[in-house]
Amino acid sequence: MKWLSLVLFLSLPVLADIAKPPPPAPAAVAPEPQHPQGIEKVPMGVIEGGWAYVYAAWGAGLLGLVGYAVSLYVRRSEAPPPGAP
Amino acid sequence: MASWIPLAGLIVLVALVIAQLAVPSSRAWVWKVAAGLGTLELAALLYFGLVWAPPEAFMSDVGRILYVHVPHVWACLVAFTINVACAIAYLMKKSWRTDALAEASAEIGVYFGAIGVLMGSIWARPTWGVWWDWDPRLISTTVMLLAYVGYLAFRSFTEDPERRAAWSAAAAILGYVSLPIVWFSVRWWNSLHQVQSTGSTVDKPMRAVLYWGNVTFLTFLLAFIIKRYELARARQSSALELPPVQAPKTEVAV
Amino acid sequence: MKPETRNRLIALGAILVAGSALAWIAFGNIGENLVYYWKPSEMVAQGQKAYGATVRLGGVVVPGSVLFNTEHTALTFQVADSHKGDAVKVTVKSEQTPPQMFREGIGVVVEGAFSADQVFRTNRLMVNHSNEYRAPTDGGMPDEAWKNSLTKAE
Amino acid sequence: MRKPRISLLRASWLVLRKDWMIEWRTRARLTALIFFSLSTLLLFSFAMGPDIEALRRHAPGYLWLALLFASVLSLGESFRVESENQALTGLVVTPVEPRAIFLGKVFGNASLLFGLSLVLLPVAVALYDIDLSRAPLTLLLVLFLGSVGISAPGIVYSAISANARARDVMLPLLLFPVLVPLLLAAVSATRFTLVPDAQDQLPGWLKLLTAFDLIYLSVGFLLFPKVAEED
Repeated sequence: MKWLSLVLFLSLPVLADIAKPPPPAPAAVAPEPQHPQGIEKVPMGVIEGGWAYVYAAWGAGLLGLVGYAVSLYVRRSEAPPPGAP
Repeated sequence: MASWIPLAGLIVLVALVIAQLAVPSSRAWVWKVAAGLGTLELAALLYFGLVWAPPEAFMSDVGRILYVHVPHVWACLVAFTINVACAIAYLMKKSWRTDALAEASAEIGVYFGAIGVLMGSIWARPTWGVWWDWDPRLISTTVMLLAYVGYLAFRSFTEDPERRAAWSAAAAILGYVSLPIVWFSVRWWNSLHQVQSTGSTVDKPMRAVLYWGNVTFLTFLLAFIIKRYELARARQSSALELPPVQAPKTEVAV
Repeated sequence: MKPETRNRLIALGAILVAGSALAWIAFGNIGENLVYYWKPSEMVAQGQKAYGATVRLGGVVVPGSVLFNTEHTALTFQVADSHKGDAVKVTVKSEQTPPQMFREGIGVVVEGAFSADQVFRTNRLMVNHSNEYRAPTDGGMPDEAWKNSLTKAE
Repeated sequence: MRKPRISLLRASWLVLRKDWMIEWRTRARLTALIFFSLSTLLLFSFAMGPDIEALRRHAPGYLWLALLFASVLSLGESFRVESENQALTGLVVTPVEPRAIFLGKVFGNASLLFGLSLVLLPVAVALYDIDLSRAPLTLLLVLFLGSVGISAPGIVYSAISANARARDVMLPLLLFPVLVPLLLAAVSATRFTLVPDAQDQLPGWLKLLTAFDLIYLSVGFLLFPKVAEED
């Protein structure tokens, strides 16, 4: 059960990716996008894509959590057994 | 996500902390609840942060790093604050408990801080255009982490538990001086890093997700600190050759 | 006076000194003049002394001043102190492809050298994002899926 | 605790004088310290090449780094002297307060560093071609404030690390990160006494330096008795 929940939890980012709405492709490549702040003649200004960075950062967070939990688990032999007051 | 949901999570978290501190019989299960709750909250954060939340107006999807970067640094600052509180408490009244908690919070603070800085660097590349820069905020944060790495190294290099406790408490208090510098660096200098966001500078749904992220990682902070604290206590009792299960009578006789 | 009382008083005094020094640096506006980059007006005020040295210039990109040649990645724009119309402006030339966030009106920090022809040449262009995080507000970046989920959730 | 028979300042002065006398009697060590920091300055000059503009611009940084490295040696020595023959225990059990030992040692070390910086300045002029005549008194003030700022946390840390394993590594490991903000303030303040201060930045850095000094002095003043009482 524990492992099943772990697997489910780890697969969440994948699920999230699947569930992600399709990128608004036509608007993103439109030649003159209407700028949210109404500035005219915008050369660029809005990041397109960049999901790799998002996954890298979130992945670092998830890996860190798992890694630190594992390091605590590995060092557990020095700690009292669970349930000890 | 309605804005009261993070608040509810925070209240549950505070209740857990109170239970851990005040109700000895709950100590066997509080960390399990915190770990389980944290996992659930993280799953929700994955959905809210990566799918539900709107992209930022200019950063678009890259702005989603906000929901993990800021909570990590917050957790780091909270951990270091716990650390200095324990150090002051130890110097006022010697107790192995505060010493162990100081050790636990410093290590976890370094962990959260290092990950937070890493995330910030990843975020800086697409937004600022560089991975790293000579920036007061970045430098002062890194230096603060180094101070605590030094603190941890010092702890592991000192054998006498009593001296280690007193000396590392002094080192912790001196090291904490760098934390206000980190906090104020973006205000003192015209830094590349933006100043702290307030409620009014973040749109409502994004703010809710940000607070949710804070609650999530603070919950993990609680679970980690409890387990790391138990480890530190076990090391102490083996170093002092105290019976391992002797909870109430572990104050240092001075 | 008892030694204990005296010790406490000394300790209290030391805490007060530390606390007030901290409050002083935190709220005393000491840092107002500590610069990490120069603003255009500050750099121009330097006159000839500013020429040649590697310095940093920070400000906002003047709307309407951006010229970008994607083929030769030659980017020219003006940096001003603020959005006010009469703010001092400095022309910046960059050979580097700017970050995607670069746009008119945004804050930038550039590293490079100012020369006598009043042009600041840089090879390191950084975008200075504000502390504001806003959802797209109008049809500019439509994300219908998000808007739908928002209406459902409310 | 017995009632102190002599006032705090008087006791601090006695400790300071004792440290000065020890320094004077072991002049060989003092000489070694001077030559160590001189060679640090020379090494910076050699490593950076003949670009005199760059050397002049970075001179404040080199000067403070040389002082910082020297301070690690002098701080380590400061307690090595005491730990021989249990002299620190002797000091602590006398009716001298630990706080007086702290103040005496901080200012002893600060005066040593300040003196060292006075020796280094002419060498820096020769090597880096800096101009000392712009604000000489302010420069002296900056050097003194910086020396105190290095010494105050340094004395606490060296008292701590004198008995730790691998103490030669521990002192810099603990001290350097804490000192970075102070060093930044000291280097910047020094720079603006040597080059034109176009934006009037010097007062800000001086205030920051003073504030750090006050914080480190008072925090160290509070902590030192806790650190020293066990010895």
